[in-house]
Amino acid sequence: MKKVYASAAAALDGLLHDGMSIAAGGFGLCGIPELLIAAIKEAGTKDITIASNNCGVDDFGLGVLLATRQIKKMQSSYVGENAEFMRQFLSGELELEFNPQGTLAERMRAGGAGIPGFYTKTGVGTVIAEGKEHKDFGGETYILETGIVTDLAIVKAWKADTSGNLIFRKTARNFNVPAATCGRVCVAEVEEIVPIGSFDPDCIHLPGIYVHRIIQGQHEKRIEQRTVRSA
Amino acid sequence: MKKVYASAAAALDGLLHDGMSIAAGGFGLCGIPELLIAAIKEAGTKDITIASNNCGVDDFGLGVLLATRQIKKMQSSYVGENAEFMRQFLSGELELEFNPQGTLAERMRAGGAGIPGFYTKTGVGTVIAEGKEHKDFGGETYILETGIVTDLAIVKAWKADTSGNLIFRKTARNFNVPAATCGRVCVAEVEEIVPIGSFDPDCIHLPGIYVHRIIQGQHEKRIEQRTVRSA
Amino acid sequence: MPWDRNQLAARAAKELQDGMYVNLGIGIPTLVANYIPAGMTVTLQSENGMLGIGPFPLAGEEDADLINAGKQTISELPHSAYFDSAQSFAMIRGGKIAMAILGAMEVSENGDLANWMIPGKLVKGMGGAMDLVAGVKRVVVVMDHANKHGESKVLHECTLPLTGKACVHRIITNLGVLDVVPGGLKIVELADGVTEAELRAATEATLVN
Amino acid sequence: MPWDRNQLAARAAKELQDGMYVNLGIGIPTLVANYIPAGMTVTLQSENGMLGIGPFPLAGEEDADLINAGKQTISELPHSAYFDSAQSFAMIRGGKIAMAILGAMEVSENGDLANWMIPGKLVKGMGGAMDLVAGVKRVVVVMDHANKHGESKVLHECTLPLTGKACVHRIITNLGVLDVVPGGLKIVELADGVTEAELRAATEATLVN
Repeated sequence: MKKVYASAAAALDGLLHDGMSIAAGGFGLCGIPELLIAAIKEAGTKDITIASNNCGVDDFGLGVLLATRQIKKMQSSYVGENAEFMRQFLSGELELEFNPQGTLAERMRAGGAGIPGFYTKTGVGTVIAEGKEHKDFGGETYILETGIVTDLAIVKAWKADTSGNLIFRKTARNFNVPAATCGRVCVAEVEEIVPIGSFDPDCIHLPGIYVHRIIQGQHEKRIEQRTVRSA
Repeated sequence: MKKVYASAAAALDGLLHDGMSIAAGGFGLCGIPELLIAAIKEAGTKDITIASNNCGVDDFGLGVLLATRQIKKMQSSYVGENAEFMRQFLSGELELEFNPQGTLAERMRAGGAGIPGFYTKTGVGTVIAEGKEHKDFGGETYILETGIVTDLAIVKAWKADTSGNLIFRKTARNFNVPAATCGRVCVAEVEEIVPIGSFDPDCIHLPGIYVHRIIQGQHEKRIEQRTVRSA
Repeated sequence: MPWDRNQLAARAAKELQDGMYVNLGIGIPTLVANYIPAGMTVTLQSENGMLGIGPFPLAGEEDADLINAGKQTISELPHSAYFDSAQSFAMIRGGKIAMAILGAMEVSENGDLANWMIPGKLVKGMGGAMDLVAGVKRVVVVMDHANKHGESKVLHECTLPLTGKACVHRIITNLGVLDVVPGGLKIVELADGVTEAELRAATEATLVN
Repeated sequence: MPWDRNQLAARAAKELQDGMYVNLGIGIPTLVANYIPAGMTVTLQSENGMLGIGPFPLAGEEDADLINAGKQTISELPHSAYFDSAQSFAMIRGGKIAMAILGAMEVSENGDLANWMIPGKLVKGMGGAMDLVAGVKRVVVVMDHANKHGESKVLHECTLPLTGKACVHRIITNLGVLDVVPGGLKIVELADGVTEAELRAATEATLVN
């Protein structure tokens, strides 16, 4: 069974449909599946619900799917870097569900782990808790959050072996791991595909069982805030 | 702040008391904190509740704390390798709470992750579900399981750096990671302590934030079922 | 002639498909690994934290840190990956494993499974069995059709405490292959030389056409 | 003279203890890293998946794969470790982080914190702030005592949507240091040259002795 595909378009073939849900990895512009996002733009899939911590910037990352009006709803924790996002949201064209960042990560992990609901104290007493079940454990109050399962997960890793084992690099790991696990199908784009046996089996960040299709490609890897110190 | 201690007894100093709870890593005899178990035997701490997948064998692993009658209760998934366990359990001297293996692992992870309860379909319709809250999500029934938090976690890793970062080897990782996270204090025994900077920061299995004290020592690493193939 | 242990394992191996991730239980299910067709990639999961179980090691190459869920020494493969127990059962519970092939004490006609305890006898624990049958997409049971007293293990209702309810999809016994379908069990295949009448006579559960 | 930004950061750095794992928010809290006393080991967590934040990189050494929660390029240290976002917030929610030092728009006398949205203005999202204040053992707020209209940000009750209820332990402002105690806030320290009368006059919240 071959997991390696020739292009992002080929890897997404048969997986896209209007009204679908997608979980996307990345934090800000770090570790985002930029090639797969571009291919979804090309495919023109509409009314997508996307679970992703952020929504890119106006001309990069998930922001490109805002420009083409392909996104119906975002499940995010922070969307502050994107003027078009604000315009669409304030005009009612775009739905937005805010999640505390850790709740969003855990909801993805839970969905991937067969856990439909879990309790957290994050957000108790805030707008996030409104309408959610409250329950006491050991004298403290927690709220119920639900697992997220999506039709598709798109993630970016550093390297894959041909069996789909993935390794990530530094803080580009971020949401890619929980997002990958919560998709019914997961497509990964990587900087390099290597033969099986290339990885230390003790150092695989995401086992191939979670990864159905892989592509290799050139990544822009744009830096959002370039900060340096003097020598 | 120094995390490295000279001996198992020194590393446990001030952490033990009668009636305490302990989470222990290991699967069967693989990856068990054998030196810390021996030190707890020497300390003579009584009425301990232990969350551990197994309870060792009669003369090794947690089994040595059965011989000395230091264990009040076990939270386990499989205890079949231990005659003294069965004797104490059947005579009513030892309490036993069976957990499906994955539920036990997730209860430890949840406890360490600030999640006091989660829903799972594991055990629905079985004796495991009796007395537990049932809840439907998407038309399927799940049961509520609670997070485990213990006074102490004892784990065995392959290597530690002096900041407490741990790496494990092959299937000896098992319950050591979730157990380490659910202890209010975690003590780790390792085969080798190395300077900081020795590990690839992308390949650390358990960051040092979870690990409060470390010892290095000689391990017996007994094999439970030696199986080989012919050349 | 009913199938013997190796024939049972060989028959169960026909359930495998290329690219599958599979969990094999202890006993006859473990033997299924010997019958994976050449050229087919099947990745075996060990619930103690490994994907890509290799064969038993050569003598002298046993590693205390490398065991399967039956605590036997094993070896690794080029695509193997290790992870912790919480991650292992996250993938099991999350439905990432395509199939589990497990032994059983009893199976009922609606797919209930009992394979972890006999009241009044020593109770060893369910280990990972309840998680597997609740989470894995397809559960195949491999067992003898009758117990040692000659009584059917394929029942209207299980008498032993359950491992899972309505979780079994297919039953492979020494007499043949049965599928759990609405209303009861359906005969899919007969062991070589076993007649349908013999299978029916040996089965307590409702058989439907 | 009220404390300036750097004096505020220096004062906040006195909250640090050897061996602590700490999360620093964006803005003045980030500057606290510049005032960690020599010889003290403090490990900074970045909620996007890192322990052991190092300084900004040298020009030419920026790495798109290595950023902090403010999306700034950073560097790593010898004891750094990377992990995914679910693991990162597992340690935050699980109380493994000893202290968070955060900015605020408003704090109330019972420790309620508002720092993520102003209704009617652009709403960017709470990011990890709600998780941090709910999970971290000790929450220290660093902020100016008054807003740009000269109104107290230390209030009887917050007027803005909350980030967390009763979650703040200590407030460090340009005028001094206040602790959340039963019944209100207690003055712990005054900024150099600020009188208690000045601090009281600038504070809406109940001050107790």
